[in-house]
Amino acid sequence: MIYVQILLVSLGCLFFIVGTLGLLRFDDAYSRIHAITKADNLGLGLLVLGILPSALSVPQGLKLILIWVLVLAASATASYLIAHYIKQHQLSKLPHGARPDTTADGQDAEPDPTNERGPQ
Amino acid sequence: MNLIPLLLVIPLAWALISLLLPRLPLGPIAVLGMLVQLIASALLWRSVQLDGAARYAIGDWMAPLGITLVADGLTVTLLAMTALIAIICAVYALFYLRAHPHEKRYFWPLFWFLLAALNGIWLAGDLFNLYVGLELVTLAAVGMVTLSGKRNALAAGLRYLYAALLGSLGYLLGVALLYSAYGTLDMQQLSQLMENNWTTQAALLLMTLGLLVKTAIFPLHAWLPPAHGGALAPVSALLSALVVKSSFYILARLWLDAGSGLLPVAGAQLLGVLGASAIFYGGFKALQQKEIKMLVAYSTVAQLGYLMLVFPLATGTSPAAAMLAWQGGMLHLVAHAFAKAAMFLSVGTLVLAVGSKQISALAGISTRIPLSLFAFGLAGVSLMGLPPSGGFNAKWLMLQSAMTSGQWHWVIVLSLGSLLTATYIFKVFRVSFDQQAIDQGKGVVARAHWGLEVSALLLAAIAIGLGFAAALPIELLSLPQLENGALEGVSP
Amino acid sequence: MNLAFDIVLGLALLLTALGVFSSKDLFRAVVMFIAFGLLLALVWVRLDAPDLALAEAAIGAGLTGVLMIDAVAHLSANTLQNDQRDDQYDHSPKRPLWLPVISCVGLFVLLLGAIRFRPEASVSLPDMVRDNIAESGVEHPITAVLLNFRSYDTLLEIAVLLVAVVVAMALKPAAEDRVHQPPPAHDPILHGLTARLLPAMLLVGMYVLWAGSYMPGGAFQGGAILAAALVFLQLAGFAVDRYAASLLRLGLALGFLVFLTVAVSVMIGGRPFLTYPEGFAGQLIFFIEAMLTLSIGLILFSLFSQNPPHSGAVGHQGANHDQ
Amino acid sequence: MIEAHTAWYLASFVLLLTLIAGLLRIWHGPNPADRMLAAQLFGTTGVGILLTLAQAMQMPALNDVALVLALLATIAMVAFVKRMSPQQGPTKSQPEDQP
Amino acid sequence: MTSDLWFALMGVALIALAAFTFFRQVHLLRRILAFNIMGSGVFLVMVGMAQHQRETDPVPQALVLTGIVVAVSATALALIIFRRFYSVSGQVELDEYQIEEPTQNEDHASDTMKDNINSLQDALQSDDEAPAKPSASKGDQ
Repeated sequence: MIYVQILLVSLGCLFFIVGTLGLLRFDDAYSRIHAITKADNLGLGLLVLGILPSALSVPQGLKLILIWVLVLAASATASYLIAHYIKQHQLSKLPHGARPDTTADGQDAEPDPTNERGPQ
Repeated sequence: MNLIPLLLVIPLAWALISLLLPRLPLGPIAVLGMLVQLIASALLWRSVQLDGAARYAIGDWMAPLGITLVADGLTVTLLAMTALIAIICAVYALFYLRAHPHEKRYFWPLFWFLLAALNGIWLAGDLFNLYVGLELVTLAAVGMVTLSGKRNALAAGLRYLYAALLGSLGYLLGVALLYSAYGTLDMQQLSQLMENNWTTQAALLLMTLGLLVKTAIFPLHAWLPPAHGGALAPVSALLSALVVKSSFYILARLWLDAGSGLLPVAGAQLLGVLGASAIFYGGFKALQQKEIKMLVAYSTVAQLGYLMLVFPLATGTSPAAAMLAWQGGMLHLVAHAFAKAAMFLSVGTLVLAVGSKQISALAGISTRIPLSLFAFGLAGVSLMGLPPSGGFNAKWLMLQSAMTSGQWHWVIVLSLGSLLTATYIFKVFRVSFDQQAIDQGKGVVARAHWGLEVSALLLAAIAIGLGFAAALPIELLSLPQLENGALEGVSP
Repeated sequence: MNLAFDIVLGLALLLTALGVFSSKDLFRAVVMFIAFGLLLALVWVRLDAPDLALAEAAIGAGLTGVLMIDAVAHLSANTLQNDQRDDQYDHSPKRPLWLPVISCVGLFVLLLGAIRFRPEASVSLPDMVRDNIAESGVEHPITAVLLNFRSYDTLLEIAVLLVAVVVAMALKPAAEDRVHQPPPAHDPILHGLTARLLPAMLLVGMYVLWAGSYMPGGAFQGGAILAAALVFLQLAGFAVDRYAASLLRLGLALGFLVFLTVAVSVMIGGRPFLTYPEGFAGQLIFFIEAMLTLSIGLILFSLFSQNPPHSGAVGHQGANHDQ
Repeated sequence: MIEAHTAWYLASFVLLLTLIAGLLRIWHGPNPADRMLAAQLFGTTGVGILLTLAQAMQMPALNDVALVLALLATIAMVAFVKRMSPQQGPTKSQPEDQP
Repeated sequence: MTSDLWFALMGVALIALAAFTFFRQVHLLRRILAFNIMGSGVFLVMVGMAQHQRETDPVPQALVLTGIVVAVSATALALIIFRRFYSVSGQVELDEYQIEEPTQNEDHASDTMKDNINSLQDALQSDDEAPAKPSASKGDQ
């Protein structure tokens, strides 16, 4: 059991590192959003799974799950908001030319929220 | 002995009333509340006079754990002074605020919170409790300065807030060091535990710096003139008479009561030099002012310098000289409070009547608004320290203390200071008794409301009255504070 | 291993503070300040003070960060309209160097000496707290100190909060309420999140309030979370401040009113000020804390909502007299 | 085998290092949006550190701190998006140190 | 070299840095940031020193909790007054470099006072007169 925990926690930390590396390395705002939202949420999920067995009691474990779900919902929406903000302010230099998705009145295709798993 | 918390509860209760029920006639209710406050402080004065100082443990928890309120001779005198000045300022504000409907809406809650904080500071015996009291005073005072919402009021309020917050942080840092060194926050316990080492000296130095900023002593005074000069008349009266004194009161408690042996003579002399430079700098700047309210504000900076002279006169000298200095200093604090409040109120009436803050605009008003100018004159007499007034008694005691302890340089400073005060007060009289302006009958002057003039006169009369009945407060001031007398072994 | 963690954490805290001070761009300084608040919460955890970590996270990283961002937004909104130069670069002159350097070095040396020569404390308050915790009515020592041993400090501190909001209301010209705020853009995703996050926030706020009596938590942290929930609603587009205006005054002063009435009514039974009757300390403290949470939530929220609108016409004399 | 709580400390130490790496993006971030992204990252990583510290220091109270931080992490981002943009028209992209 | 002492030293460093910035900067918002960080430094010193070589002490932690709430209300008030000042005057710093007293220019002062008189004494409706215009320009106050 300890080994599974160690594996999960180290994987979680790995994903956190990947997320931060993504944030630093990518030069375009959009790709940074992917790096943060995906990697970190996954990292946190693995971390929570790694911690669950050594949680003191069941309610504590449930609290950990609740924390993870809240972080998921919050960071998904945050990534949408920041993407919308960047789009609205043309802050990011579009790496490979303007994508033809912006229709005449500036209404772009509705970006599907990446992992919107918040409880519907 | 439930009187002590009553003095704290009344202002807080009235603050809630004036906040929650704005449609009520808040002015008269405030004056009523102040009457109750005045009676309570008079009763407390009587009980302390009869059976000595009292300690009151809040929440029934004893000293180091809980907070204790201390009501000794000095505290009771200051409580009575605060109640008296506040009731007259409330009466004055009642009439004055008719011309300022916007300010009236939020003046009274801030007035009551300021009063509650001041009473909290006079009564407090716990260092951190003093910090929260200081913050409450600062925020309420800044709120009152910025009430009008105009550019200059906001700038003055910001300057005041930044300086005061920095001062509070300095004070809090000192409290943090003292707690880490001695493990307790109660002043009486600390006075027995404190001995001379780097941490205590550093803590007391930081607290002194913080409190000097809040008392606007010479090098750190930049925030006071715009704040007190620009505010409404009753607000500047309250600020100059009471708020600036609260931080000085804590400084005096720290050095002369709790850490009575710790102030090095050189340090005391340095504080004296700061005081002297404040007297001269304030006096000269007051002389140069074009506006009457700025003149009075710089006069406050000058008069606060006198208070700082208590430290060199009281440390390292014979107990008799030290007691004289202590009595003189505290009497000056009280006399200046009444005189300065009277001066700011009378100036407020003059400015309202004449329509301009410029001193030159006051030309020839001696015949038109004699009552306010008379109040201004009486207050000036007390500030200058001419014989019948309370100011004279205070300066006389300090002079005696300086002579008995052989510190002649302070004698020179005291006398020159009084001379300087006289110059800038007579500057106003020279303008207002200008015979040529009187003949021309220049400038139509509006009749000011009788309430404004009478309240200014009442305060000035008390300032002069202190000269005659000085024995009453002095006898109480020298009451030995509980077991460890402020200045050991001094019989009243 | 944990010492290494502490050393790196301390250095990171210092680095962030340096970032705040040396950053030319104002917005960068504010974001660094938010990071500073978060690191400070971790420092409080390492100093074995979970209460302070909770308060720092709720008030420091949460509310103060939002207030700062709002202020920078206000500055950049007007600067960009006035002149096109980059708003956030700080072009204001600097003060002469002698005072900052003296105060910095002087404070550093003074405090180092104060730490170095600290005498051994002769009075131990933690033992006293432990001895008296039984009668205080709560198990958590910090809540006991805050609401029983030193409850007068807390009473004055609520007064400080109240004064801050009274001044905020005093500075708000009546004309500003009548001016119609532009309807916020309707954002489906944000509304979805608010609908789900709000109940969670209120629930956590009440949980933290309830937990205060036996583990870290309490009125202030609960109030801060309630305020954050209200700010969230306001930002998401629901004009909370307009609804709050009606019950604002009562809500603001409710906590203080209850605290004062309890403090005074106990005196009728002959007990000293602020002494809880023997058997009821626990329930009374919780009742006061619940009211305080509500009031602190409303106060901190109105400290956010009473600010001037960003598009306030800059430079003209605000029409403050509303007659 | 190293005992449990040093392992947890190791995990929290690694996460702290990633947090500090995030500071670089705040410092260099060409535009405000990148800085707010890093602040968002701080929120999540902060929750991670708090959870691991809760195990390392055997303090269940830290889970509440993590819960509160998880809730409040997004409020700064929402404030930034909602308050930073309404008045401005499309601003020119920040000229300064474009990598 | 316990962690309490280390964080107290960090507090000292923060206080010193914040003091430097507070006196160096003129921009009001930066000075609020410096004030906040100095406050945090003071709180670190208070808790760190009180718990250095001693057991965890709830009293300074309660004091710091009170301090944090007081600091947040002071900061919020400073921000509100600063933003009111900015929306009225368009300045981000106090006018240090002009004369110290507020620039009470002549007409501004007498206008406000005049409408006070009018509201107070509507009987004396003599609007045309103006109090003797002093020659002193506002510059050399």
